[in-house]
Amino acid sequence: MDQLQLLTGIGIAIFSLGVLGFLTRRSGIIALMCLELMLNGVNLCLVSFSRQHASADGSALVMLIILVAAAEAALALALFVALFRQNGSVELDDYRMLKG
Amino acid sequence: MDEVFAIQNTSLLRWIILLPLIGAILNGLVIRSKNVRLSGLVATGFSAAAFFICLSLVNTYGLFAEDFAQVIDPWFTWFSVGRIHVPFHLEYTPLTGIMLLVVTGIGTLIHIFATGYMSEEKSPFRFFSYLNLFLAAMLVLVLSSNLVGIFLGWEGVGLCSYLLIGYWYESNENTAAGMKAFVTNRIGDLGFFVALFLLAAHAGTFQIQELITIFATGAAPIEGGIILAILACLFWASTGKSAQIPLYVWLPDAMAGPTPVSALIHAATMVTSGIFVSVRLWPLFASQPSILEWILWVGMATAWLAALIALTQRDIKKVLAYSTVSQLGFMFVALGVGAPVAAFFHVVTHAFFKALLFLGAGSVIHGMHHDQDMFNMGGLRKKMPQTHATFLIGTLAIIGFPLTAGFFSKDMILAKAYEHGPLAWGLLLLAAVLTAFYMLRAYTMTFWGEARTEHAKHAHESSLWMTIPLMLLAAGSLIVGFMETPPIIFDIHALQTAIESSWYGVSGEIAGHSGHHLSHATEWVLVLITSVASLGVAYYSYKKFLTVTSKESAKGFAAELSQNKFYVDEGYQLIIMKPLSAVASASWRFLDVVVINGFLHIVRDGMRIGGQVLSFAHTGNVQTYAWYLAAAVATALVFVNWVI
Amino acid sequence: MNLLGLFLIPFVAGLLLFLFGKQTKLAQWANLLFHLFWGVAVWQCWSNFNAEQMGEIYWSWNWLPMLNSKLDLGLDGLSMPLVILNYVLSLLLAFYCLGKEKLSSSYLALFSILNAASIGSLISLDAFAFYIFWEFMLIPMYFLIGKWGSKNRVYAALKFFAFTMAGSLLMLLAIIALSKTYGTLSWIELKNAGIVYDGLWGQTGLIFLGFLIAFSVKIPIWPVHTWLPDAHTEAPTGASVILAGVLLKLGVYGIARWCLVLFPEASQDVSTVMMTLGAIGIVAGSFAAWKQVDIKRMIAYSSVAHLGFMVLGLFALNVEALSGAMFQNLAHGLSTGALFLIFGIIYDRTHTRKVADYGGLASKNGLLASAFVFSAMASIGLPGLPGFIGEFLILSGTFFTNKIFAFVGLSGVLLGAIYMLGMLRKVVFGPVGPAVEAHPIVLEWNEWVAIVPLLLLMLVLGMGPQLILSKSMFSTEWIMGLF
Amino acid sequence: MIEPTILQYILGTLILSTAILTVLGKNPVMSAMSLMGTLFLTGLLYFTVGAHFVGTVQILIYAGAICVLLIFIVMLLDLKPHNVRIPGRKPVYLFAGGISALFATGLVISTLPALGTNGMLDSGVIAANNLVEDAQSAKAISLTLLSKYMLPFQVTALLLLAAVMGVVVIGQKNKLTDSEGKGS
Repeated sequence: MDQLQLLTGIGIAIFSLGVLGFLTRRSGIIALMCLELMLNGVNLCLVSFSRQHASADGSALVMLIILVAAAEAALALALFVALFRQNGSVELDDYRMLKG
Repeated sequence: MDEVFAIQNTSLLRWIILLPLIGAILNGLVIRSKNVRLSGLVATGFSAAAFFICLSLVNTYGLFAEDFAQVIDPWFTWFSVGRIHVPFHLEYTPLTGIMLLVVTGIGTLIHIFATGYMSEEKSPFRFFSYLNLFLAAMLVLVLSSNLVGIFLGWEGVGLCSYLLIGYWYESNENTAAGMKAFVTNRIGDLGFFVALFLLAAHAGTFQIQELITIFATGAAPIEGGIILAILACLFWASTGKSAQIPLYVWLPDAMAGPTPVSALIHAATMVTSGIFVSVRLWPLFASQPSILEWILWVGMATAWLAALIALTQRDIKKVLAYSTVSQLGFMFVALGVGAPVAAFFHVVTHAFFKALLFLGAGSVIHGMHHDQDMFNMGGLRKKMPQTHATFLIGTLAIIGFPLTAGFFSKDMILAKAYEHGPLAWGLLLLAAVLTAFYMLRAYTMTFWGEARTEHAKHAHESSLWMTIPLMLLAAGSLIVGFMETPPIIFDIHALQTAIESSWYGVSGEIAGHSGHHLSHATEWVLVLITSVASLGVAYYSYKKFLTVTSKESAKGFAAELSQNKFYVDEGYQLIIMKPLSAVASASWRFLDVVVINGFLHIVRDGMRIGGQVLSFAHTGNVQTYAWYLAAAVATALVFVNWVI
Repeated sequence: MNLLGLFLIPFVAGLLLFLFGKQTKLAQWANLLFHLFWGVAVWQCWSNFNAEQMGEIYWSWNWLPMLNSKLDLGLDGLSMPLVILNYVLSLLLAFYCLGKEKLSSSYLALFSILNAASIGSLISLDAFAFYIFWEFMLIPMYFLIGKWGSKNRVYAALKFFAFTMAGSLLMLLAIIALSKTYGTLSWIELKNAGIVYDGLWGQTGLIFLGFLIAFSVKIPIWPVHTWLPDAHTEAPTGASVILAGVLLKLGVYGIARWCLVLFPEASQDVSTVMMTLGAIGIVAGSFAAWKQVDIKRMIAYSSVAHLGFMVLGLFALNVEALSGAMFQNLAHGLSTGALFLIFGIIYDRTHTRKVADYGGLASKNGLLASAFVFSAMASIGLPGLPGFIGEFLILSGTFFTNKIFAFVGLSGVLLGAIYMLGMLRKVVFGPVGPAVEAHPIVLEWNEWVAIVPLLLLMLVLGMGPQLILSKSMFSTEWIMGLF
Repeated sequence: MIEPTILQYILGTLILSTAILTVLGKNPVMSAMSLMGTLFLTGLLYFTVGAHFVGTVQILIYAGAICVLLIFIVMLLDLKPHNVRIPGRKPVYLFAGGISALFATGLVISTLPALGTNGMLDSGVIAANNLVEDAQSAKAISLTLLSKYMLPFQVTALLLLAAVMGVVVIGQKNKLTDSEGKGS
């Protein structure tokens, strides 16, 4: 087994765990955490790919992903706070506002 | 072939057309005067101006010239694409010269008459505008040097006829008659269209001069069948415009229009255009004798059928209308027996006496406060002396009273028919005798006997506006016959010279026709038989109808059949119009509404239902969508890893 | 020749007109002013027009290199007459709009944008640019029908949109395939690319069918014509006029430019089928027109019949028929445009389209009745008016190719007289009907200004068709040179 | 072929454990803490493969800022722990497990074999470690970011700005609705 294979494997595992969590957990906050997990898994893979190809592209993408993740977390948390204040719950099942 | 004739160019010809056109525009769009005298004078003025130009043309280029120079007015190119080249050129030949004089001359007289006749109209300018427009269209038909131009005039006169028949448009009957005229003519015009297509495809030209000099002489090889087809199509078109079986049905209905219109369009000029065009193209017809046989028998049948119907009609205009159809049949018989000169001669004389008769009838109707039923008339000869005298002249001319115009032309046709064969002659003679019967019936019932109604008692003579044209036409009916007389009387052949010099030097002899001439003795016998038979029947008819007092109508099966016009209209309705209408209805309701739109609506409803079904998946919960996403990605993964 | 201005002026004018908001009156006059500017551009193109070329590009912008598409603009004998027709109709409608409170600034703006799109698709010589403009026409038209139409407008607008969109998508596929295969979308380059024809169901054949179906829906060819009666009937007057006068013509134009030129062999293969459909369209359209009780619907069905003639002309594949089809485009645009306009003006006053409500128009307004009769006569192809030239050329061209179709087409000439005169009899003549009785039918000056030039143009084109034929002759001969 | 070190194995195990805890933990605080652990340990893992800059950023921003924010919000909302297993949702879990297992196997099969064996590290042409280290350096990453990825970088900046504004607006609105709620 190679180093990079280990890294990528861990990344994939984290990503899959994140998927599992996002699909099953009902708490919005935890779903958000699972999302972060998925992003992290992808980051891990990107870093190892970047190493594999000896190029900075993957790492640069990781930077961008971290930035986006930060923005997303800030927004999502603000939304949850707002939702919680209005309805007293952050359970995903309580919200069906996406229905047209 | 061009070298045979010196070609002269002139731009005078276009003014013959433009003047009435300007008159029409002035009256219809600019002046729009409700004053009948003003409108009438404007229209008459332009028509008369055209007449005088025609006179000066005839004066310049000659009418009965032996060596005739071709006179062309190269106006402009109408359209020219690929194999189709249509110049809008006008052409003067002696034949057109005569027709021009007839059209503009009689046209002008009728304009004058109409100025008196239409005196109680609300919008006379419309009437006179249409009349002038008609003249312009008719003159295009007469003057055009090619068949497409003739078709322009051909349909143009059809339009004006439509407008004028439906002139009193408030009544549904009139507009229906107008529409019937237009549509029936269109059926005929389809033949004209096909003839033009055939010409474009096989001859490559529409110029009459080229057609005659190339195809009638056989200078260019072309399948005989093609020419025959072209001529058959043209004849089909003529049966529409010149009211022959089977398309004659529109003409009697066309009497719904004002009487001057009936006189001008439906008796003197437009309806003869079929014969006019045939005479212009005569060398082509002469090269295809088989078509002539058809023309002969169609004309004969029409002459008979119309005469039989005319026997029992009550409406004075209807009698005249059927008599027109019958006379047109005579002209076609003349063409059929190979006598274009006789046919055209009858066109000219008929134009005079039929216009006279119609205008006389118009004068009577005017005096009778627009009652047209002859059973309501009677004894008008004292109330309307000028009208009576002129109507009598017209009647005598149409029945062929010796030395009147109709005598010469009808006699010529009969003589030619006799040359062709005794059967044609005998049948035609009987038709001529029928003419004498129904014309005298109309004349006697109108002018003799006792006045049968209040209107008839208080009828009055018409104004000079109307009687002067009557007198001029009566004079014409007496003298125009002398331009072509049989060898036994005067032996004048001016018309023959004129017509034969209009064929660009090509002879009008029928292919394979042995031109034997009648001896003088035979001619004398024929003339005597015709005259005696006609006059005898005329006298019998006069006696018979002198005593008609009550409103007795026709009795017996034959008479009813005649009075109901042999149910031809009803038959056409039943056999053609009703089924066609039903097919149209079915085609629209079934094809468009049921099949196509039905299919579309099924598709639409299917989509709508599908959408409703699928919308259950649309829960609004974020996690549900995450599930769809995950499932989709998983599918893609499976596909990438294990399927490909 | 400033071709860019030709479609930029109406486009910018459209955007500006939106800004007028509730200032309807001002917007209407401004619209007229814009037409003046636009007229200068059109006049410039007309006077500098070179009829002796085909596919020359006057202005080009490499706007989408990754799609192999350039915004090539050109003007030749195929597009020139239609550009003029589009301008004339639009100008006259601008006059017609004056003083009509309902036709607000957004109506005018959409109209102007519609003009920009139709002109754009006429002058673009690049498949993708053509497609963009072609599709762009749908949007303003959809709103024009959907917002300003009459009772059943939403159904009609949707039907119109769905039909045309479905057809156009096939064209988009065809364009993508062209771009993939030949690496260019420029009309003239495609023409010179030597497109190899491998049967109707081969790749080229399918590309051809994509184009053909899109245009057939627009024309519309029987049996995909049923959107037309609905759209025409429900559309407001101006939209009906432009729909009949310009949009339908683009289908014919499209077939001539894209199908006949790029795929001559394929066109030959489908010619019999298309001529059959055209002939069926003539007869079925005439039959349907005969049986309508709604005047606008009847005029719409008469359009179906007339466009059947044009399909015959396109696929008879000879110079006479093609010239006739292109000329009939113009003739039909003028005559049907005039019919819609005149009836629209009457409808503005009476608010009913039922034939039964009418009658005796001639007693109320003789001049208007004359104009109506005149337009109807032009529509049924009376010689001396342009319809005759078009029909005559088309049918004689068809006659050269196939006599049967010419005979079927002739029946359309006859049926045309039956349904048109039947309508005239019930609407213009006869006793005065209730709708005509109840409303004064007196026209404003601007409405006359809208009608009269149309009639004059018909007269001019009827007697002087060489005016247009000479402009398009080179193009039609050039196209037929490919066969 | 570079065999993983023991440290890497240990870190990997820890990361997976904390991730499992994040996903399956009953208490949100617990989950948040585990997530923080995962991210932190991932950062450490970056160091072991020489991606120093990425590791630093990971620990500072991800493990530091974001996770603190998360924990803060969890505390603020005072979320109650709740049962992970809900009766009647067993099929959902089974499916979810299946899908994530599928993800894992699918991705592993499609990516792992290509890694390490025939990559550039083995090619011998490039002096291995130096170049790799260089590519992971802050300098190289910044150069790439500011040249090749200039546009995405700028767009991300815009995105951040938008996010900041969005958060402000959401917070404000909240205040407004709250005050209205109190007023009524």
